[in-house]
Amino acid sequence: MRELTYLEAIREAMQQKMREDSSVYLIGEDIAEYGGAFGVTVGMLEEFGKERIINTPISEEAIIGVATGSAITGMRPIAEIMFSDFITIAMDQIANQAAKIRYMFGGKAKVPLVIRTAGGGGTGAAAQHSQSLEALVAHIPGLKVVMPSCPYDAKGLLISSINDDNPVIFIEHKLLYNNKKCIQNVPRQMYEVPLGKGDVKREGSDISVAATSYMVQKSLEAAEKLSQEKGIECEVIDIRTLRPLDIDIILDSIKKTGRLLCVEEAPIFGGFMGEVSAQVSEKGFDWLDAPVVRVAGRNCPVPYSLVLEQEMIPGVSRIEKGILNLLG
Amino acid sequence: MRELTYLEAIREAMQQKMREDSSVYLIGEDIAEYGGAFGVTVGMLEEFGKERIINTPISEEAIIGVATGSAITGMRPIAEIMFSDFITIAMDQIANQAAKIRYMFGGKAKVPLVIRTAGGGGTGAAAQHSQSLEALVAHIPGLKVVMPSCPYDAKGLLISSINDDNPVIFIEHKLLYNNKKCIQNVPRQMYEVPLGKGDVKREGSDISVAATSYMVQKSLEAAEKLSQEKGIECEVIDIRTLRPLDIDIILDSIKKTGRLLCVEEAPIFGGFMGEVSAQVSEKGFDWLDAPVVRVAGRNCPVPYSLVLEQEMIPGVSRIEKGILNLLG
Amino acid sequence: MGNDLKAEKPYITIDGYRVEDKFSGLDDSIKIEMLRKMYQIRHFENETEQFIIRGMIHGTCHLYTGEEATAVGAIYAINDDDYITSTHRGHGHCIAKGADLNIMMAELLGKRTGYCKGKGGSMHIADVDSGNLGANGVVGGSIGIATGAALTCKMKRNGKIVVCFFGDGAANQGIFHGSINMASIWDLPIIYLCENNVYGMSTPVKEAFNIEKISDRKYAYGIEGLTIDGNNLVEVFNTVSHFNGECRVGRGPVLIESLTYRWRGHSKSDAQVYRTREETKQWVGKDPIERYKKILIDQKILIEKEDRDLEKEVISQIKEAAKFARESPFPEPSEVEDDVYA
Amino acid sequence: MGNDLKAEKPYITIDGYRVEDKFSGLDDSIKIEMLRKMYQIRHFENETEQFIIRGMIHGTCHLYTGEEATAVGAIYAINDDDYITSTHRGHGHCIAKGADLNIMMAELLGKRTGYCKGKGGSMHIADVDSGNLGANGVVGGSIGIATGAALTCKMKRNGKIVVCFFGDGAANQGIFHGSINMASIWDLPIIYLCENNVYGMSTPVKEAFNIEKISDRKYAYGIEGLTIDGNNLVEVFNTVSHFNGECRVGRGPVLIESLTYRWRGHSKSDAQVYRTREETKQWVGKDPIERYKKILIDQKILIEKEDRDLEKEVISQIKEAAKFARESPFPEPSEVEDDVYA
Ligand SMILES: Cc1ncc(C[n+]2csc(CCOP(=O)(O)OP(=O)(O)O)c2C)c(N)n1
Ligand SMILES: Cc1ncc(C[n+]2csc(CCOP(=O)(O)OP(=O)(O)O)c2C)c(N)n1
Ligand SMILES: [Mg+2]
Ligand SMILES: [Mg+2]
Repeated sequence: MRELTYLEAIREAMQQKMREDSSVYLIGEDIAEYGGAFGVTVGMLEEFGKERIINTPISEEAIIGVATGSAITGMRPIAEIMFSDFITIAMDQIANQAAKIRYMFGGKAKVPLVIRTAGGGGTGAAAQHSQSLEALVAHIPGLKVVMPSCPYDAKGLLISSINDDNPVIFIEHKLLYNNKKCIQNVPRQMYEVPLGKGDVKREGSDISVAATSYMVQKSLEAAEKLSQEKGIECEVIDIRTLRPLDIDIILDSIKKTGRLLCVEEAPIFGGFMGEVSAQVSEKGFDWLDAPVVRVAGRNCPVPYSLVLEQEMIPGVSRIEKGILNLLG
Repeated sequence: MRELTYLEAIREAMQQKMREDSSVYLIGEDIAEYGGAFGVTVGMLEEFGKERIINTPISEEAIIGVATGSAITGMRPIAEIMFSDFITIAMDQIANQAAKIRYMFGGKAKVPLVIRTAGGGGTGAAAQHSQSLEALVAHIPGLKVVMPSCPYDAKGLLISSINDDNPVIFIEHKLLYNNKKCIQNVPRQMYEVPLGKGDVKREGSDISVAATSYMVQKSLEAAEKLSQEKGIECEVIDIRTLRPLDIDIILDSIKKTGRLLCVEEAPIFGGFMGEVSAQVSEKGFDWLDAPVVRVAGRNCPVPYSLVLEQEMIPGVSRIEKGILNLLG
Repeated sequence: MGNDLKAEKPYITIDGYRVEDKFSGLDDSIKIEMLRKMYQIRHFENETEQFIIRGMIHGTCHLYTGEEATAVGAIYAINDDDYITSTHRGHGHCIAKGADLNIMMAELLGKRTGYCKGKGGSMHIADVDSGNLGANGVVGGSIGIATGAALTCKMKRNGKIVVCFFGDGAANQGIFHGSINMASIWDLPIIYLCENNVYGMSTPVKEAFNIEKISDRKYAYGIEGLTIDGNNLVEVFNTVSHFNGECRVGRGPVLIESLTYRWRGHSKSDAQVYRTREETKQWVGKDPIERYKKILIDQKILIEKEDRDLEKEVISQIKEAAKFARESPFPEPSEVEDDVYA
Repeated sequence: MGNDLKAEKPYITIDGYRVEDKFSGLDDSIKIEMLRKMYQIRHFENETEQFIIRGMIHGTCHLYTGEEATAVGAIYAINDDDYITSTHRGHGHCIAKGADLNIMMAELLGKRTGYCKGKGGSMHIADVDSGNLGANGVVGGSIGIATGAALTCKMKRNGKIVVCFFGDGAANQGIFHGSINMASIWDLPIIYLCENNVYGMSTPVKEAFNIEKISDRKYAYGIEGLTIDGNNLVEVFNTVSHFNGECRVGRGPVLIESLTYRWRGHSKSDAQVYRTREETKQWVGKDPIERYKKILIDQKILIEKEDRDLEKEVISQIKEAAKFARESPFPEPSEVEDDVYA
């Protein structure tokens, strides 16, 4: 096994699937010579050629429309939307077409489409390049929504997503791509991490913390600190796939801990963790010793200035505080 | 006072504001001669002329872009998106432009824009003409989201929305427009129903029911039945404005009842009521005698066939059952 | 065919394009089959209208009456296994592509035996196996999908092409722009067939466009394009046949504007205040079925009596379909969450 | 001016359009001011580049270096109180429109004294009061907004016009299509100014378009349009002056394609593998500032010495701005939720 970054793991998943299956191809902006805005597809043009690494004009709506049309006729496209903020431009094609085609046709079509996109803030890219818009897609029946938090999962989840016959929104985090802190051993061969299964990233008995994407890493940091400094043992659950949601892994955890903190980067109001909180409160009412609490982004767009951005997006200390408050 | 339908109340709000303020204008598809797909703007072309009742080509994205640009330069547009499903086509302009301009500009612009749109199912219009997509916009900081459930509120809330200096998504319900069951006395003069205030539509002490839009009417029906048949007294709260959300009115109610059922038409997973449930569970933990429960649409697109559509969308009996389960 | 025969082929000129008159070389049986299809569409829509009037359709329908020549002429000009995408006004395309009338009608009535098991209804009838990639409730919504299907054809080198039907109204959607541009830069095998029926709902084409011909949008993408008489089946057939050949060998997309007219209101509730009865009457005078029938009769391919029999046959077939639909069972409520995911 | 003077006005022909040479009639002081603006942009971007290299910019910047003639020529051709909308590559438009350099630079450093109080950064600088309706991080995102501002001008009959700047890349977005069509059917007073700088990020225009001239998209909307040398300030000024007059009196929108080149990488992290050094060098040889300076010197409006002084003055002004920015305070974390709602 080799150590790979998140970015390398994602690239490897695509390369391996493309070698295996000639119907898999990439489509998106600046993914060819440039290798993608974040470098994820670097080298893929050289290996797979222009026919399968399709560089497009700047037309997000058409990218998803075209990918969808090719998916229902036998291809398995991986479409890249450079920043997740721009899924809004393609939202009709995502939510009204790709997501619904199978259902509207009475089950007589499949849409094996993966939409890869880079979400999250922390890069100073401001309000239109930093959003965490997963709640918008997770609400749409027909879509699956995946947010890997580490290289191992990224590779396995992406392979599962490509193998899946449904449209999958695969949201990567910009701050994970080259994050040296979370390089991992990643098997060379292909493997699947199943969609619809969460993962306990750290065991603990005092409190459960459920998080998504980069916030899993932040939560793990907070958990380590609290363990070392105060002997508090947090169980950190990586939700991994928002839809289908593995609610059982969270319920199992709170049976043990009685407390749940939900952590996400998106603005708290109307965010995805509302769903998690609602389900846990309903199904786990008897096991909860305290209300489910959310730590999430502030209710504003992502600001540009570093001081403001750090205030908007939850950091380790905010998560720590959330845990302590919930325990105390 | 005269009895008005929901549709008439909405039209009157627009007419009165347009008579008073020459910067208010309408823009949308088929709103002129045709009077709008649902007839809301019938007669307005005759009164206000082509200059202020602007009929557009079918270009939802441009409609919202144009309305936004005119709003920041001194007009007060009311843009109509014929079916709320098509806000997805304009989603970049709504969520990345209109919602964020003020913040990105450091508070140096205002965006007095109202986007009126018809949401909801029950008309056999199937998956692409029946959605309740309020969760997608309610999550976006910078937007306000309003869903009136009756003629009186519709007029007052629309006037408040037009007077508001922020982008407001005003979601009407197709089954309310000409609904003879909920005709109301509506004052002739202009009045505001404030944004950010919920409304207790029926007092009761046994259980609280919080609902939006047409589901308020359904909940009231269920409440009446339960009162007559079983002597159960439900307090029915109309959320009215999803953002800003009046959480206090719900908390005040559960202090009395100890129980909350949330009712919405959208598919339950990731819907707006997750936010309500999460907030109430967190802030009202000590007052709750039972978990907050949601009755909502099934996790599928809205189907065409009447039998399926009635199964997908919550009806009176599903709400009744929800109430009884939560009580029992 | 040998080169020596070339000179004998009849050519005609349509909006500046020199096009082979492939129609004249068709078997009589095919020419009559096209008439049959037009009748099927006409009477299917008449029956649907009756269902609407009788309140048996939950939801709305957009009738194709009066536009039959475009769907039939275009679809008969391509191969059976080629793809099409359709619109909210899709019954005509669907029938021309060979859909089973019983199964279609069942779908309109929301029955489990319908094409979409009652889940889609009029606006979502599809039959992916037969190459019909579906009607679409979103104006313009299928233009990207069609373009993607054409990309599949190119990537798989399967020799197929796509005909993408859409209305004049759809030509102002963003997806029209981004998709056709992609098809052009990638030389995709696709025919964009814009059915200009004078109105997008209530909005006249002349108010929504500041150009004489929608097909002139070809200049924005560097593709071929032309405007044809959409009520003349022979012209539609010959034009699409020509570009069918061009597209299939990689000579890129084309934008065909087919001028026609919708006879009925836009949907079930349309007072039609935006147009005059005279205008409608004038267009009814250009009935594509009457015009085509006359050609067949003039050319002695058909005699009046055969025509009457044909129409009668179609009518009884439609009655049969209506009966099948009425007698079919509704889906079970418990099926509502099926078919969301594969 | 009397009619008798008309014949004496100098006319030139630009891409087939007969246009008055308004430039030649300008005051020398204005001609020199335009040079100053170009220097300001050039040195502002150089300073910004230094900030980027030194890691003082949180986020990215898209430099306008090499494209100065387009922003300055266009904006000096309209009135002070006219509107513009800008792009992610917006510093040039902003400076040309008269923005305060200190306040701009403070914004880039995320300071509270910046145009957006540090909330927007490079991609969102706006100054609505001065008619700058903002940069935009979404490619094409401002085209609708600009069109809406033009609608305001028409409805309020305020005599203003709008110049909407956008890149070649933006011309393939859906919003381009829907917006320009609306402007055309409603005769809105707006100049769509497409800055064709050969690439959209890494994608060459020739790969993203199958047409020779982006301005040929005028045929899709029935508007005027032409392609000009965007590195020639005089040509930009004269063209925009001409259509400024046309648009202001209601003779509809126009699409101007301004050919130019970005000297720097697309953004802070761009290895520029998609283009050759030779190509860049060639374009640097067409430096819009050098070319304009030469005109002024040839016409004896300026002498070398004055030019050097002017540039020096600008450089020290920029250093001043950098100092102001560096010394300005950051916003307080507690301000983060301010300015979301009015
Ligand atoms: C995106 C979208 N906007 C609006 C509508 C409502 N609508 C349905 S059909 C129609 C008119 C379409 O006109 P056209 O494309 O010319 O097709 P036609 O109905 O004339 O066949 C409209 C506005 C819709 N279905 N989708
Ligand atoms: C909708 C959208 N898609 C992609 C991007 C990423 N992006 C930023 S600038 C750019 C290229 C823009 O090209 P062009 O419009 O020609 O402007 P230029 O950078 O050449 O000035 C891209 C792809 C974006 N910001 N917005
Ligand atoms: Mg039409
Ligand atoms: Mg460019």
